[in-house]
Amino acid sequence: MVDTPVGDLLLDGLWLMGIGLGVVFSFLLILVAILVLMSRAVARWGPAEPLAQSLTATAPVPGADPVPGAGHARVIAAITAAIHAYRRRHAA
Amino acid sequence: MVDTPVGDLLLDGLWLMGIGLGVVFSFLLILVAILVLMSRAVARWGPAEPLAQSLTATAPVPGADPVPGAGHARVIAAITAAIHAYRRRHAA
Amino acid sequence: MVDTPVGDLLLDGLWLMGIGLGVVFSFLLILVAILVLMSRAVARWGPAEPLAQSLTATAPVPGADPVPGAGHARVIAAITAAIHAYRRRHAA
Amino acid sequence: MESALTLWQSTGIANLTWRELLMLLVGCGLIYLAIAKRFEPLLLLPIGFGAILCNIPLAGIGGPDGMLGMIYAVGIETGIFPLLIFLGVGALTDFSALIARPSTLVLGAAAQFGIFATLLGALALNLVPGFDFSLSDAAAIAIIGGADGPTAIFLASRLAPDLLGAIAVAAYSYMALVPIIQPPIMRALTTKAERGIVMEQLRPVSRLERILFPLMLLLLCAMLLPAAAPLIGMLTLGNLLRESGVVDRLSRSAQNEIINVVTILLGLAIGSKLSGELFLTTQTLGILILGAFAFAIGTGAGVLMGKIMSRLTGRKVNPLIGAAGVSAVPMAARVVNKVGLEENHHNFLLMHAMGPNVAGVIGSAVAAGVLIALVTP
Amino acid sequence: MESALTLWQSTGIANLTWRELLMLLVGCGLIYLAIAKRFEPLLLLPIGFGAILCNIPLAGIGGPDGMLGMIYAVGIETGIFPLLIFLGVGALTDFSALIARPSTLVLGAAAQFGIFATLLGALALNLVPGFDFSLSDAAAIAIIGGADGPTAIFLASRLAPDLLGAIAVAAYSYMALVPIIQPPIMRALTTKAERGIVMEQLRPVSRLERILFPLMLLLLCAMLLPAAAPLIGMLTLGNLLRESGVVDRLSRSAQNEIINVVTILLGLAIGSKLSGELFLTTQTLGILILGAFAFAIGTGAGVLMGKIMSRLTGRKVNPLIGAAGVSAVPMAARVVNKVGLEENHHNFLLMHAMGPNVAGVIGSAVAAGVLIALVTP
Amino acid sequence: MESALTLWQSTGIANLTWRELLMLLVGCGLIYLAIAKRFEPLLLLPIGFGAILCNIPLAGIGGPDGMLGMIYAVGIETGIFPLLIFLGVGALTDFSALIARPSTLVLGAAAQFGIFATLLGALALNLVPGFDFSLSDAAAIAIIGGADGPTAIFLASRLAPDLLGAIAVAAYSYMALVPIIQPPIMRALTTKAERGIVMEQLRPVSRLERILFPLMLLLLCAMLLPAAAPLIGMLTLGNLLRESGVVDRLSRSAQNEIINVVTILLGLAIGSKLSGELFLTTQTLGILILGAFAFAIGTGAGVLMGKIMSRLTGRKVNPLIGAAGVSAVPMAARVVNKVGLEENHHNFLLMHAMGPNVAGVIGSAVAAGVLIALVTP
Ligand code: NA
Ligand code: NA
Ligand code: NA
Repeated sequence: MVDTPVGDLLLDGLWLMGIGLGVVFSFLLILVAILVLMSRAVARWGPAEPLAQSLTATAPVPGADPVPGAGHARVIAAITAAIHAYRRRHAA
Repeated sequence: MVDTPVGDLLLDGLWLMGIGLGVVFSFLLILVAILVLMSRAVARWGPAEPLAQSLTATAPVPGADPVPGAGHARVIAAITAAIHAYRRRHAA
Repeated sequence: MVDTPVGDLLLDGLWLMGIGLGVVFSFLLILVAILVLMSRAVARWGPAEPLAQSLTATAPVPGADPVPGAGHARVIAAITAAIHAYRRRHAA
Repeated sequence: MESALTLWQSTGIANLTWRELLMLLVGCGLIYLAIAKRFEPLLLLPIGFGAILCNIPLAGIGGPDGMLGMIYAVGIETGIFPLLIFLGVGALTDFSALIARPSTLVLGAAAQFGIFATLLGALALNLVPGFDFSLSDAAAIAIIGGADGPTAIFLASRLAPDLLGAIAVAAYSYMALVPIIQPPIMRALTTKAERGIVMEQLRPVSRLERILFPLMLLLLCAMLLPAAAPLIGMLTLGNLLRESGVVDRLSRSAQNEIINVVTILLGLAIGSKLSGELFLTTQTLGILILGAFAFAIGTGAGVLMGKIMSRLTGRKVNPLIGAAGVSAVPMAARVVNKVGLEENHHNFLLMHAMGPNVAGVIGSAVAAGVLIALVTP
Repeated sequence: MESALTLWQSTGIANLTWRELLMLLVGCGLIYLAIAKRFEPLLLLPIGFGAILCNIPLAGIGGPDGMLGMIYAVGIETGIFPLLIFLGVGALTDFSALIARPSTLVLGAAAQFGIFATLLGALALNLVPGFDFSLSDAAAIAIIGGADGPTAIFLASRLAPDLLGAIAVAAYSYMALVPIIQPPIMRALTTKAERGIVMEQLRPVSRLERILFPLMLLLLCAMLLPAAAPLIGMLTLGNLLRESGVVDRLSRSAQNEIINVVTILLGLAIGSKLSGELFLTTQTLGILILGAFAFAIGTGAGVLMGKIMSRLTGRKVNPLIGAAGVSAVPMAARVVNKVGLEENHHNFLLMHAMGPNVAGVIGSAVAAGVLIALVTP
Repeated sequence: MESALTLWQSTGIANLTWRELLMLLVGCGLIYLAIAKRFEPLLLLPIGFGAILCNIPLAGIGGPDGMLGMIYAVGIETGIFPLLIFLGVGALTDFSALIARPSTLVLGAAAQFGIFATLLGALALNLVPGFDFSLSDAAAIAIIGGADGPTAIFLASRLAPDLLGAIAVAAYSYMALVPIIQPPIMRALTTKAERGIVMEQLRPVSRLERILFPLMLLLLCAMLLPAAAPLIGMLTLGNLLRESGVVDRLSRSAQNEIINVVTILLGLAIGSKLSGELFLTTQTLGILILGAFAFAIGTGAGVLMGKIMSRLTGRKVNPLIGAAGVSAVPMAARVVNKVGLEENHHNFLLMHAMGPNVAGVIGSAVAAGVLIALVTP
């Protein structure tokens, strides 16, 4: 490969560029189409989902794998309650 | 082994079943005996242990490897205090 | 090596001791010199640093790698606030 | 033109075989079961994903130079991954219920009848044309009846690596199906009165007993059945880390980092044995049928032994807890609790079922040891 | 006397070559950039440290029997480390912005023009005496334009292992320099009015869509471009662990333990390719120049495609978000946000730029797949 | 009948040798010391458990195909495990006390006299019939006097792998015994007035100094003693991760995940060198005696150097802190504090002893480097 004249290498490179960009664009354009179709299908046939949950990307599914997450969630809940108590008292 | 007639294989299997179940039962029955003896020995010669501690399976030994657990325990304690404050205020 | 008479081995050992202790002492004495020079250089040309920060060995640099620490810091802050609320209310 | 052909020939569609297509669907199916049906998602999701990855045409991800193939060689062929999972299981398991009532070990022994009955069943299946299980194949399939994932993977990787994919999928699927498979059998084999039996509260177990237990178990295993020592050794090490109370750092590491990381890699690597040639065979169908059979027999044997214990102790034992002897921790114990509550809303059997449940883990590890000792692949 | 000579000859000073001395300085320089300038410290600090370690005379830490050499063989030659990092990236990435507006994938495609232009540039550099890049060298260098660390390391380890050190250093350095490289290009190619365009808020994305997305992406990759399957496979596995919601343990493990441990080892191992003979060459100079070129071209192509999309949609798209198409997550998206705020203090483009930003990750993985498929080392 | 014999012959009892039985008891003894006496439980518990596992008859867990044998080959033969532990130690260690008072490095140097005196002692033991230590054996045994576990394991795995088990057990046992071994020596060598000396408070150390320290140490090591570069390199990398403040993720990973997981595996793998043939020898007895000797000599040398420093500085240095120079972090520093408090209830020496204590870690790593450079196995 090292002995190939630079001109030939550049031709190879142009080929690679054409094919490469072609594949990248084709791939991502097909993905666009798939995503559009998927979203429509989900909107039509998917389960109704409470909006509040769907907004937060990392919303944990209730009941699933509760071991470590649950504790943390409870800590947050406890803190939230404590903070509310604090705020309300100060507001009062 | 693949060429063994099925009948011979089934005989081997029966042998294996007999020996296997025998070993499993023997093993676990001896373990029963050992556990009964162990519990008696511990009850007689073992150190007196505060019951409260022995009830909770994961009771940490005080002073041992405190590094990460301690911080967490303190967080929980803090939250507990905060929650109590919150509850008491609401009850009042 | 095993066939070497013990006397020769002991001589080798004495050599090793001499060289070894020499290297250890030289190494650490040069390190002493380097550290003294480094501290002087830092004191003269280094950036002024708030003392409070330099006292705590593990003081995190603000803004750096916030992902996991930040959440925890916020939890601590929340708890601190809650506790303050609790204490102030009890003091009152 | 030629170049376009080359490009087309490097796509997946141009090279997709029907076996690969089917296995991609199997992978998606496993992921569906894991997510939508919560079938043992911690294992079935990585396994399903692994199945997809290693059936992508041309990519060779499951091959000897592919990522999953390499992970398989390092982690499963050596037996290290299932043993590390067992370390974590030991660190996560509280054996107090078993120590407080050692007699429940007998229930854990009885439920292993499922293993040996299935071994016979697998051999008998050779009478049906299209099946050709050797003794080591049959032993590897039979261990599905142990209802214990790492034990099944460990044994299958030793005795029948080609069947490992199907065996792991069957084992975890049926463990997820325990709430469906077990209750009818439990109800059929017990009377209403038996199901209503209320058991005495368990005595508290001292810390010293909990520390001595893993050591006793390990030494017994060393003396009687060295072939089970890797499995029992890792289980008891994990439990000793937990109960000793002096190495919390290590115990937490075994319960979290080690088990989580190994679970991901183990699941993926199992996928490398889910290629079309290995999975889409009549053998797999046989394995799935035998697996269901194994769970049912094991449950039945456990319950029947429960009935015997109930008689012998003057109705102090609720025979339902025998069903938990198959292992499938803690699912089987929860199922016992649920079936018990159907009869008597105040009869909580969960803690009582934990004894046979963890006994089942020991029992199937012992059974695996016997099979390793007596069956040569 | 003789012994004193032996001792002197076993010191580093007596054996230090000027190449090693220079590389020790390069290592210190990388650490300085990491700590004082916050240049991608998570990678550049271990890389810089690795550079120091493997240029210590006599110690041979980067050699085949040295620690770093062994880590390289196990983790990078096999491709496992960059793939595990990609697993973590997948588990850390929220693709919602992309799912809500799939058209931004086109921006992620356009920015990959930087890769292929750099490939041509690297080949053209052969006209300059002293440069001698083969096609596979050029492809490995070009991937710097993908602005994605693990992808660059994965491709370079396959196509041009000798250049890996320089490529990794260039890739991470320029990713850190994104806030300096990109803004002038973005301003030069857009009008004030274009930069001020306010975009519509993104629609919420349902959980089911977020679960289906990684599966769709993986299956498309399997059908069209199997060569990209290892990278896309690990990315989508990580994302599925995250979004499935049933394996939080595994998701957290991928986001923390796995990515952290692998990052340390990966950085150190890259250092083993930073020996003087491999790094202190004119080739490295060429790689650094081409890298800057790649980033600039990629940014420009992204912005120009953004302008086209802006026209076609009737000014509903702010062309600045095209610059985020190079990847460099989340730095590039933050830069877009900052440049946007300069025009209009209430125009927050961050969420809008996240779409092309994560599209860029997919785009460069696809480009890497093409290069693996068509270029043989 | 024949089958029953086969079965009996596959039990452990039928194959147990007296060596294995003794080693099982040694393993139980180590676990007892770890749990009941808190003797370095993080290491001695896994080591003891490993001793049990690899002395189970027939199981071959410590052999080349057994789990512990494989872990040994991957982690200890390569030196990777002790180096990763050193990474964690670096990330856990605060060198501020040393930076504030660099002169305490001399105390860390003096305490290494224990290493070289023990080397002579081991060679002299060859005069006693039954002992036959080569120079490399003697060097590996001597490093016990360094009072630093990972350094001892690293050196022993290079110079005398067969003695590794006994050396590791001796090193960790004596580190646990520091509170018993050191105080009498400290009291014997100092006067009441010396023990009561109150030291000036340490100056605060700036962040920049703490960042520069590991780099200076590494570069000095690179220039003077490349043979110590693996150990010093990992120690300083860990410390730089900690002090740089820009890679907290990685620092936490080194302090927790990496060190915990490696500790479990390292402990178990050491067990694979605790087979009867390797451990139940007169050599082991010699190693245990020499180890105690090494600790005592090291303590004494540190205290005597402390007395010299005390004189030279006009009684500004309490000679007790010299005892902390052996390493055994932080146990030795705590012992110094305790002995100091016995004289003066308000004299807290802990922070002052941390300087020589961490200096001892560096000192023994340097000594290990010298031994690696000059002794060929
Ligand atoms: Na079982
Ligand atoms: Na990209
Ligand atoms: Na030391």
